[in-house]
Amino acid sequence: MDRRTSLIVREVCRLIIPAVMLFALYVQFHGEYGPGGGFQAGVIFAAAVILYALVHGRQKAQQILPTNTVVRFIVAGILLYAGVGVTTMVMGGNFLDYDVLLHGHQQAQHLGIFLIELGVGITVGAVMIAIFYTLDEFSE
Amino acid sequence: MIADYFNYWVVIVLMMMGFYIVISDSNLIKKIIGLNIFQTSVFILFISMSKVKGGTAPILIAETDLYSNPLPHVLILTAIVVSVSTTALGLAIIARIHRAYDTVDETAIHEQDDLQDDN
Amino acid sequence: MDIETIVNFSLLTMLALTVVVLIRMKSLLAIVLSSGVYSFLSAGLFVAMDAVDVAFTEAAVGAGITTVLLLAAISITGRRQTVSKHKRFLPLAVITITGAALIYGTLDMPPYGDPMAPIHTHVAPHYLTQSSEEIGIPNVVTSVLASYRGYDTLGEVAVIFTAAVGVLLLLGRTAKKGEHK
Amino acid sequence: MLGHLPALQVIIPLISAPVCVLITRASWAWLLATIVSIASFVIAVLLVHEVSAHGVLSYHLGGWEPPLGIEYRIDHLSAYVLTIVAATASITMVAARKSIEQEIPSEKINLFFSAYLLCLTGLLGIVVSGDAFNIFVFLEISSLSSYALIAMGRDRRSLTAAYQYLIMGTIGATFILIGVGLLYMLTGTLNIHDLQQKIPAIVDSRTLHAAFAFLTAGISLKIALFPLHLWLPNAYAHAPSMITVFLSATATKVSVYVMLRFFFGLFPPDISLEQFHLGKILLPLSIIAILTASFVAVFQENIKRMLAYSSVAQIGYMTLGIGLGSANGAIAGMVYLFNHAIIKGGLFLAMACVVLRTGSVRLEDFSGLGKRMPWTMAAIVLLGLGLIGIPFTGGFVSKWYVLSAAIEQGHWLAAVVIVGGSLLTILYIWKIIEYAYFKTPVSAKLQNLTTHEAPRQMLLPLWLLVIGNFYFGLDTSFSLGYASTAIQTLFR
Repeated sequence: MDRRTSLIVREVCRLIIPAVMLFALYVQFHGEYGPGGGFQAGVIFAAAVILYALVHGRQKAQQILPTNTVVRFIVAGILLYAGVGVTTMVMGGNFLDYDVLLHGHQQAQHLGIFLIELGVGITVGAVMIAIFYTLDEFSE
Repeated sequence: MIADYFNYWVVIVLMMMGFYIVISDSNLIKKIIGLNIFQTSVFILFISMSKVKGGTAPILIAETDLYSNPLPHVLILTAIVVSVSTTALGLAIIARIHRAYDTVDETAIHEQDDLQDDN
Repeated sequence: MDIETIVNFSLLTMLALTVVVLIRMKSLLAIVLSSGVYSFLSAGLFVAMDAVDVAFTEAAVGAGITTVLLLAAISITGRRQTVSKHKRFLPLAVITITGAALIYGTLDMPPYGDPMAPIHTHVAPHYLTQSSEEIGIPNVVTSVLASYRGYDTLGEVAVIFTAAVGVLLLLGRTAKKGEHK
Repeated sequence: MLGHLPALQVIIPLISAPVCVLITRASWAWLLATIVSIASFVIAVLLVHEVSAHGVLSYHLGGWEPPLGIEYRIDHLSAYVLTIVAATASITMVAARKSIEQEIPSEKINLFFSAYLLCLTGLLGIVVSGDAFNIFVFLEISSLSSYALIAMGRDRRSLTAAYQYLIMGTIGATFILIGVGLLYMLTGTLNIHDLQQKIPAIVDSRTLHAAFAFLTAGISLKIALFPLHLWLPNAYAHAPSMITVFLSATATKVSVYVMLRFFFGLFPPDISLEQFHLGKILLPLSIIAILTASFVAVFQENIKRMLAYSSVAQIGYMTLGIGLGSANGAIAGMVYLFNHAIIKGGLFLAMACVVLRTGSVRLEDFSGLGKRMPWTMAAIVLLGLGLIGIPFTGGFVSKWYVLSAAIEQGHWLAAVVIVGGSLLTILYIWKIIEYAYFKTPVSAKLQNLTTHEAPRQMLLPLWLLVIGNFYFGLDTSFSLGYASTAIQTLFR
């Protein structure tokens, strides 16, 4: 890639990447009303990071988001999900029975779904980033 | 009759073409791609089951009561994730195979294995 | 024929054409891109069949992430497909038998789109009619995915976590030390 | 708390897997994996008691009534298999430390044990689940993790073996997915108990026939039933030593469980056997598997590969029992599963001991090992007696019941094959004994090697399995008694 195109690409990406990340957040929190949810949001967020890594180089992306941090996010996401299940168990319900979380029945379901979708989003996004990092690192 | 099953028949042809790539091609990456086509076609089979004529997407709105079946959608969302996971792992194994054998062709790999004695 | 059917038929035909072309291709790069096209077309078909969530995911994962991963892989292994002898007869026999079994199976299937099929009359109506009361969110797919069958989704997260562990195990930094050969 | 046992059985390893990734010290990762395995065993034993006391346990995940939500459903059959899986997993883990530290780079041991824990999660999840699609999901967890674990072998061929297994395994899983999809299409439910109620009404549907065919093909691939066994010998021969122990004792056993659950649980037994002729498919394939795989085993120079072919043959005995189509045949198949987990797990564990000390499982490198590793070799001999089916071993009990079930059904050919397979087993076990005790090392490398006995941490679990082999040859109250109850509940 010669300097000039790369400059254009960079400038375009400077605009696109934050927009994509915002869109990921929208998809994450709007999944209850329209299509979307944690999984799609995670993938879109990862796509933004991967785009950044493709344009600026993987090392630069890793300076902002190191592999170790990504791995911690993977673990955090899945533990958040399973943790909701354990919490419902401790509070006297069955595993993942959100109803025991709060008094209002629908509010409890909302809270449960919000939390587990968040867990899904974090894990999926981080896994995609980690896999891309690792494959790219291996190709060197 | 034909309109009733046309979807399913085409999907079966797609599935079998993907399956054919998996079992006939000797390039390891192309096999993975074949597997993806096979699985994606199975997804189409599931989604075809869920369709209700005249229905809409299962997002509740006031105007209608006729929705397509949401359950196959949920199953296939999970299956898509399984599929991409398999692909990622398969590619990682291929990358290592390429480093160890310097080829991703099944026949060439078998030839190298036959030369090396069994230990 | 209504517009829905025409869209369906043409998308299915394009899918078939894509695979036929893909089978004959030799360049891995072209093959990877065609498989991306295949995913994208299926996403279109999913929209036509009311599966918007699935379409969204298929476009993001099948056409997006999978293609990126495949491209990264062929940058490791090189793009040229090594041409060698293919087995022909046995694979053709296998897919003929498998395909025939499936076609045979379609003969007693409920017709496509039939609202009275068992699949639409047993459990699904409960999700569609009761979820607004039991869960209280409009997207029924999310209700089923995150609550009724939330445990499957935990399994799904575990699957993708497994993939990450596997990839890190195989390709992570230190793989170079304990080299095979 | 007891009410949550079915869920805990799966959730504890599931949560430990990500935790294990964060542990940086190798020995702690091992400790976590071991403690979790033993905890699963304790839970499995408690479940056995609960099921005996209260009958079938049903746990509604998410608090939703099945078939709306996913159900964990534990009957005698699942409790029995859970016990086998968790027990062998615990024994494997106790023994695993030294062998894994030697074979796996130390920075990766935490990831390795995390993959192991995921594999355990998947296997346990398959057995407790009462939902056909949920079984598919957990099947994939266990499969993906085993592909990664197998690829960590020392030889580069572990990579091709893992790849081959990945392709075959995914085809198998996709076939199962197609089968489950067709069943769902016909009935509108994924719950196994619910499906069982609905299937008799649609038994004439050609779609149901196709579903049955796809499930059979998919499960046979996972079981490694002849001629779909080709992935297994390579995978077992080249995987890290302890992974071979673990998978040989658990993974194919769980696949056999899936076969029993689908064909004698999801499909009512009389429909599988009389309408779909399951026996006519399984019997010839099992007979060919026993004969060809035993025969091929005799000519192997790599003992791990020899034992892997032997596993293909032993799987043939189990599917033969199931294929006989009687309750007694299925019971025999289950007893076989039980004893074979002990015997083959033990034999592969002995291989792990040898690899730890000599780095080789080639037949000629076993020369003189009878003196250098007396305890390991004695264990091989005693377990070998079990594999052959000598009286007073667990192996005898299982062969005896398969044989009498065959005779009871008047399948004389099967009876002859059962005995013939044992004769072939004598041949390949004898080859090991011959080299270990009656040959002196030829290569200078091995003569100079001061090989000594395996560490106690591996010998004790190994001998526990040897003792188990004899104990269950005498006391069959659990292995046979519980299996009978399990099958009779299904056949009722």
